Amino acid sequence: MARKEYAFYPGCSSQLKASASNYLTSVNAMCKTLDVKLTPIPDWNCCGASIGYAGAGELQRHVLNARNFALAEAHLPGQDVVATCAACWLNARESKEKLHGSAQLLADTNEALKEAGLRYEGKADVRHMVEVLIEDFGYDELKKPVVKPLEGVKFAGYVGCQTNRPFGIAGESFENPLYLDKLVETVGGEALTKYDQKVTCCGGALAFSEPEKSQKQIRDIVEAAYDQGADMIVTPCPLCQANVEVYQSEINQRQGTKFAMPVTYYSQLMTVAYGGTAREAGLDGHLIQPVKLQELAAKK
Amino acid sequence: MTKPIATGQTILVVGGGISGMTAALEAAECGRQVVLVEREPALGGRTGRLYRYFPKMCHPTCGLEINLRRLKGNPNVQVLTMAEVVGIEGRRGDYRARIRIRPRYVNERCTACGDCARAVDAEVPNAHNYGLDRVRGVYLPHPMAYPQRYVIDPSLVGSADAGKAKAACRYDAIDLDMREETIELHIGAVVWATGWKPYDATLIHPYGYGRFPNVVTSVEFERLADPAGPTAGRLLRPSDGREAKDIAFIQCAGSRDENHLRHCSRICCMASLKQTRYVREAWGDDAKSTIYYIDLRVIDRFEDFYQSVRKDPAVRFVKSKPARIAQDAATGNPVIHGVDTEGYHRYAATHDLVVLAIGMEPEANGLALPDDVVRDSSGFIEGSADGGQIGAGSSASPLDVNRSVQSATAAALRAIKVIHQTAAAES
Amino acid sequence: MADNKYAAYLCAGCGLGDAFDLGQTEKIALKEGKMHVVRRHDFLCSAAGVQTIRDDIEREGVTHVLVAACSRRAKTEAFRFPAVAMARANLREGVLWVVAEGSAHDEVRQEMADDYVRMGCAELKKMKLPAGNPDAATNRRILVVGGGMSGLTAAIEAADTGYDVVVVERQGALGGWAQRIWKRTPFRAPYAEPQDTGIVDLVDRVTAHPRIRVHLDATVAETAGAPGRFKVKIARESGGVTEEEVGAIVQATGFSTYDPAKLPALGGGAPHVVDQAGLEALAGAAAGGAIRRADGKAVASVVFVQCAGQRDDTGTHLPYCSGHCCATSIKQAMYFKDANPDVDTVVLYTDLRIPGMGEDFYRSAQRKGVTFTKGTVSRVESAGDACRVTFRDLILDEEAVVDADLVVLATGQVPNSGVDIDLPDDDATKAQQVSILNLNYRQGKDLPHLRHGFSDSHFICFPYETRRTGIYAAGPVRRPMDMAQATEDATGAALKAIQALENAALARAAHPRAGDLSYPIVRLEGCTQCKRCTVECPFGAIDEDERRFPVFNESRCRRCGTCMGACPVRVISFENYSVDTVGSQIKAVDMPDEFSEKPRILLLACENDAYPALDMAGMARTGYSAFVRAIPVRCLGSVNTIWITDALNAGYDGVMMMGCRKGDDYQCHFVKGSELAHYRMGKIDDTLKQLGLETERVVTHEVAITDGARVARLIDDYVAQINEIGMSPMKGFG
Amino acid sequence: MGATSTETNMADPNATALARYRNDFLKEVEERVEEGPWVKMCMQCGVCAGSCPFGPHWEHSPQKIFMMIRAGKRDEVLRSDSMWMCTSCYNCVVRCPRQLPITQIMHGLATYAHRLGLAPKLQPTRDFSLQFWDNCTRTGRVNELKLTMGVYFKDGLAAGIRKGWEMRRVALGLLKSGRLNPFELFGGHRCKDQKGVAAMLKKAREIEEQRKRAPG
Repeated sequence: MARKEYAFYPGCSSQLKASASNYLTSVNAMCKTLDVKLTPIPDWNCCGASIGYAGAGELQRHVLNARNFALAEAHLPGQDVVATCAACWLNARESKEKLHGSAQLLADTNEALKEAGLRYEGKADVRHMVEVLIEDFGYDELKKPVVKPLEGVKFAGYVGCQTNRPFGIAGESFENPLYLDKLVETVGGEALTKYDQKVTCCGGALAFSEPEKSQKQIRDIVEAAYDQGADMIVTPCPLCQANVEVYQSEINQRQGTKFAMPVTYYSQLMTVAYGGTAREAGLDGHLIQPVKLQELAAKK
Repeated sequence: MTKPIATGQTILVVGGGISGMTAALEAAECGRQVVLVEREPALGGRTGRLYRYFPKMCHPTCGLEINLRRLKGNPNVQVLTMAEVVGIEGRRGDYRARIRIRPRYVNERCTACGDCARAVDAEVPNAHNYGLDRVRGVYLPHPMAYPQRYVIDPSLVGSADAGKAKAACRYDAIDLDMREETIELHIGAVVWATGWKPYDATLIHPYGYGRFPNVVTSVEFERLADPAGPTAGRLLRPSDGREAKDIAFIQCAGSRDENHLRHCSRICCMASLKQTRYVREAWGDDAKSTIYYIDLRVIDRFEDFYQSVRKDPAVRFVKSKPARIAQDAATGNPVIHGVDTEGYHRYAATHDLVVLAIGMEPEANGLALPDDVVRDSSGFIEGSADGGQIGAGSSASPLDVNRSVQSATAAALRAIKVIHQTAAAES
Repeated sequence: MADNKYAAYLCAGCGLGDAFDLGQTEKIALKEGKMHVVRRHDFLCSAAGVQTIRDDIEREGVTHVLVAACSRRAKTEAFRFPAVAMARANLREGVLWVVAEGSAHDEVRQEMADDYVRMGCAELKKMKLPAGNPDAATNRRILVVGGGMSGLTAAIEAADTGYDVVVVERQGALGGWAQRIWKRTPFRAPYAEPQDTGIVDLVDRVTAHPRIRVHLDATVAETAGAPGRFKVKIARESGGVTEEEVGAIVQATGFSTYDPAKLPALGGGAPHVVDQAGLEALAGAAAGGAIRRADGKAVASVVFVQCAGQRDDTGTHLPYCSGHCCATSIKQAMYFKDANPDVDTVVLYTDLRIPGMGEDFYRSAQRKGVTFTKGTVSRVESAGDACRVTFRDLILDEEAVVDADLVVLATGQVPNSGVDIDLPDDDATKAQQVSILNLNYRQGKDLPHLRHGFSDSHFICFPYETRRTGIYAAGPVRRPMDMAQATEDATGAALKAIQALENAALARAAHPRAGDLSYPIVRLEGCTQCKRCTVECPFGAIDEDERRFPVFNESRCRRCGTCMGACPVRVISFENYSVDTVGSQIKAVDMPDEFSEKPRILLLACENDAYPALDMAGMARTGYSAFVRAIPVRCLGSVNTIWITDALNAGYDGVMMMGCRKGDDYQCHFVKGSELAHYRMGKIDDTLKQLGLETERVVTHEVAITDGARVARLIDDYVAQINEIGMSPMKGFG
Repeated sequence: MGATSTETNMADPNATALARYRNDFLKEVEERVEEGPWVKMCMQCGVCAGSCPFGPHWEHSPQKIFMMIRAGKRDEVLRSDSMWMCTSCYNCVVRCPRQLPITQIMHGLATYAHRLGLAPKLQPTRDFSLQFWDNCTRTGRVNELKLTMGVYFKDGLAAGIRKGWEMRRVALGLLKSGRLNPFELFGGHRCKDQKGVAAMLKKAREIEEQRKRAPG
């Protein structure tokens, strides 16, 4: 019997060989240490993401998310749904709140769900993995398993948008959330609290459709990290991670910068601090190698 | 502490700001008995901490002096300071009020000679200046403080400093054994004049108050402009003491905002217009003021004042609720980001100092009021249904000084009416 | 007189005993001051110290007390002896705390203290304990002029508090504007919907109230007298006059609407264009149903034009903002939306001014679908059966037009405030103005206007301080306002009226010298009928009889002493404040000879602001010259030029006067006192020249209560200047 | 008559909408656009305009769009590409003093414009949005490779190859770091119950259509 059990909603990007597969790897390792059992929601589906709107209607988005809830309620009763992807968490929670706000919408949703032989009871709650860490464990608990404090590594905590707004984590400020810095300090790293781009938007899905505009955002995010003397950026969001890491080469190409700023996940920091290997921490999944972290992981 | 004499014919006024003093004095000058209760060690309230009033640019302490003289000459008013109402039972015409009185550690023998203050080293934040500077731990709240009697900060009690202060007093006025006490008064009517407090600016995250030293509130700015304030009246910015000549005023800081205060605080527009005058007077043609606003609410003849400021080339008006403030790392200058909605112009404006025209929150929001006292969605006091308890001044509605005094004067009559009708019913 | 017993009490506390040779000071009080009793106490404000004074009063029959200790502003609870005349010599804030420390200054410090004791004794000798006007008037009824929401509120509040009330209403029925509007703006949570005005109920209560008498179709033909004894002639339209005696007056004569015909560019007077009052009429007719225009067409679209003929800086229309109009238009837009949500309602505004909880009302209107557009309207014209409104959309930054079945102009409030008495009598507009109160006062028929014709108070801290004691303006006649403010204001005015007549009955002064029993006493036999006092009294308290002698109306008087300062033959005085009480202090100072290099500066300081500022300098230990001798005066207006000439004759080297700010934003608590003083001193130069003195020997300053540091600087600079000029040649000739 | 009108219905939803609402665009938005009823609550403070990361690239800020809606500028609004600039960062939402769900309204307006066939034809975000939805609903999960290819090749083969070449570094990097799987092209992740997913979405669409046709 694990210490804590959750209905896990990994989301599309965290699947095997998908853009955030290393996120999933590190999350699994981290949870193993914390004795958390994540049971994937059987046959879960995409949340529709924010960007799906033009094709989707309002109801269709809610139905997508309701399906995941319905499955969780049916197969993993009593367990909170936990998402690691910011967008998954946001969209699921947004749908849940809308459906609870409107009997009409709820009825319509269930009418549609019937087609898939499902029914949404509105029982299960959805939470982000970071919420679980902070609220169900707390910084002190998270500190206990640390065997390899990330001493001397400077982290720019890049929170981004969707874990932060509109819902926020643990009631922190939208403009200057501190939880990421606190997590960094929990695992013995140095949090660069003066990093002033922590909630700047990376362009999100528009990194695809409006690359120039998005890369201007990304440039600010990376530059500010350099200004603070960061060794690497750490983030809770797969899309932020992908955008900020992947496009640095593009920006270098287009604007002659020499960016090579690693972008990691909080879960990777924790896995390493908890004594996990580079592989367990998914450190092999980077275009820009988080060398300092890899070295620590390698240390016996 | 001698317990005041009170009967069912006595009016209890809660709050010793300008509204409370007015309600108390107007009733007393009609020959009624009043007990005036103030939480702070001295009377005066918020207006006592303003430098000047709009639109006359006159000094609040001028009116305070007159009111204090009325008070000193009028035996009908009994004043209790460092006192809070902790409970009121009963009904219109027949209340029992419990009042908790905190120890001042200085008794009525104090001559305000100041020897005790000079004897101590410990310093505490200066409440009169909203903590912008510090004062000796034994202090007179401000030069015009009434009662004109020193106070010992509780943090000193039991310390060597307290002993030094006691030793320095030649009149046996320091009593370190004073204890908190609660008294009960029989009264006939209650006027709630608990006033307002500036909304907690740290909650307005995009503006960075508390993170950026050069973002201050309008009430703090009053202290900066006041010759009796922490900078002796010079407009110097907190981060580096540099002269602040280019100053931004952001309206609706907390007000008209479902995330903060739902109401419009009424006074802020005029306050900022007034404060641009401070800037003008301080720096002449080097002065630069910019007012970021949604609607400029300067009603009735205040319009004259507005028009005169409009004509001042040193003042700019931008119709915009700024989105956020950033801080220039090198200079510490606040940079305001937003969009001028009149025609849509994006700006990133650098200033020396930003003043948040902070909203008025009812002070009563922090207090436990009797159940039968009705309050609106923002917490302003409408009074009790039976009319025995009355809201006055800015505790009843966000009001400027002039309207607060009108309201307090009306409250005085309503209280007297209660007393009169009770007496009539009994006789 | 014979049984007067004078006593001086010297305090040795707060370091006074150490700093001064009080033994010497005692002798001075005895010998020069001619005190019968002189005592010293180490801690005079202590219970024991105060008791010695009480004992002397009760057992020794002391009638006059000089307390030589701290400032008259300090320890007032301890030194309160209502039964005796009292003076205070300010040795602490006025000497010890301002004269530089160190033995080098012992001599001048001692001289200063001794002089203040001399002055205190001299003042005391000339003082009487004010007995109060023996023929105080005691009428306790209240006259309310105007039977609208404000007037009726004042009436009912006063009556419910046990006072009889007389209401005079020009119209044939009570209710005023309130009974001509459909609904009122909400004044209570949730601030979401228009509310019933409640005027019908109020009128019923007033009509039925046993303490209220109502005169309809009536106006005030004449008002004579003073608080506690007003005689009011009430003229009925039908002819015939009733006289009512009242103790105080509330003027709640309200407002008229600005004539839309003066706004042709905005369609004023054109068909399908109404003002807010006109819309209320249409709404009343519709009674909750579809609102129809005059031609019977149901309105499908309506545009509200805010600030119509208001906030006008061209000088053509109203320069002010009437405050209520934004909320009123929101309310009126709701009339349409509530009757039919499909009616197109647009409010064109520049600043939406709905302070306080008005924000909720605004939100409520948006929820109902009222459209708010920030724009400035340039033209309203007929377009077929509709109106076309041309405006600049300030958000979209473009010229725009909108057509509507009906256009509502939010015009402003014009106060019904009677005659502007400050206009010259030959002024054309003044000739057309119809008086409201018809006061038979020497200074004019109505309450003085403050600005734009409103009879508001000039004082921020004291909104009810009109310049006519016992007469209070309430509601929109005092300042543009909505109904909620008007009822609040009227309630306050009712209290002030009650207070005024209660004070009058006890011969007490009204604000700001509340409770003062002294009053101006005139020796008519010496009067030269120069009329200065009657002209200059800031409160119009003094009339003239047929022989042009001044007639003082004590209960109108505020005890500022401006008349005393004005009187060239010095026949006006107060029992405890007179040409003598001050003059004798001036003369009491021990004047060093011209070789002493010790100049003497007389400082006459307004007791309201300048004198506290001097105290503040003391408390902050901001030193100033020991050569100055300060005397507090009730107001610079009370300064009689004889004091100046006496001082100069007595050998003073200079005279300073410190009073409140004058001019448009004056801070003088007695309105014109400071102004008059400056004016009078402007004329004193001739006198100085006659005496062969430099004009610099008399200076006047405007001083604020916050000027603690500045007053010290002014004094020191002046002493330096006097040293430049040299000692007065008048010494020894006084 | 009835027949023809139903034809126009089928043929041109825009014409239908126009016929239905005539010049009351605000009403149209309230009834047809997600969170549309909030539009009227804007008080024109402009905090949203200043809060948007892509603000500098907008023609009309949200607050201005709301004003245009009230002013009945239907074509300008629906043909605008401004709402397509929304990155879903929610800055405007958390700062709006009237708590308007601005992000959702922007999405709603964009969707509505697209459905009426008024959205700018070559709006890249519009294309991506459609492709994404299509991609994630086809199998119930996103197929990142197909999605990417789809975006690259939307303007034809040549353009696709060029774009692919430009992005080769990225692609290679992802490939090497095991975050991109070439075999996704042939299948890839999917929901088991694809039929059910499709059916429920179809149903949802039907219900929504019907609601919007008969609002309230």
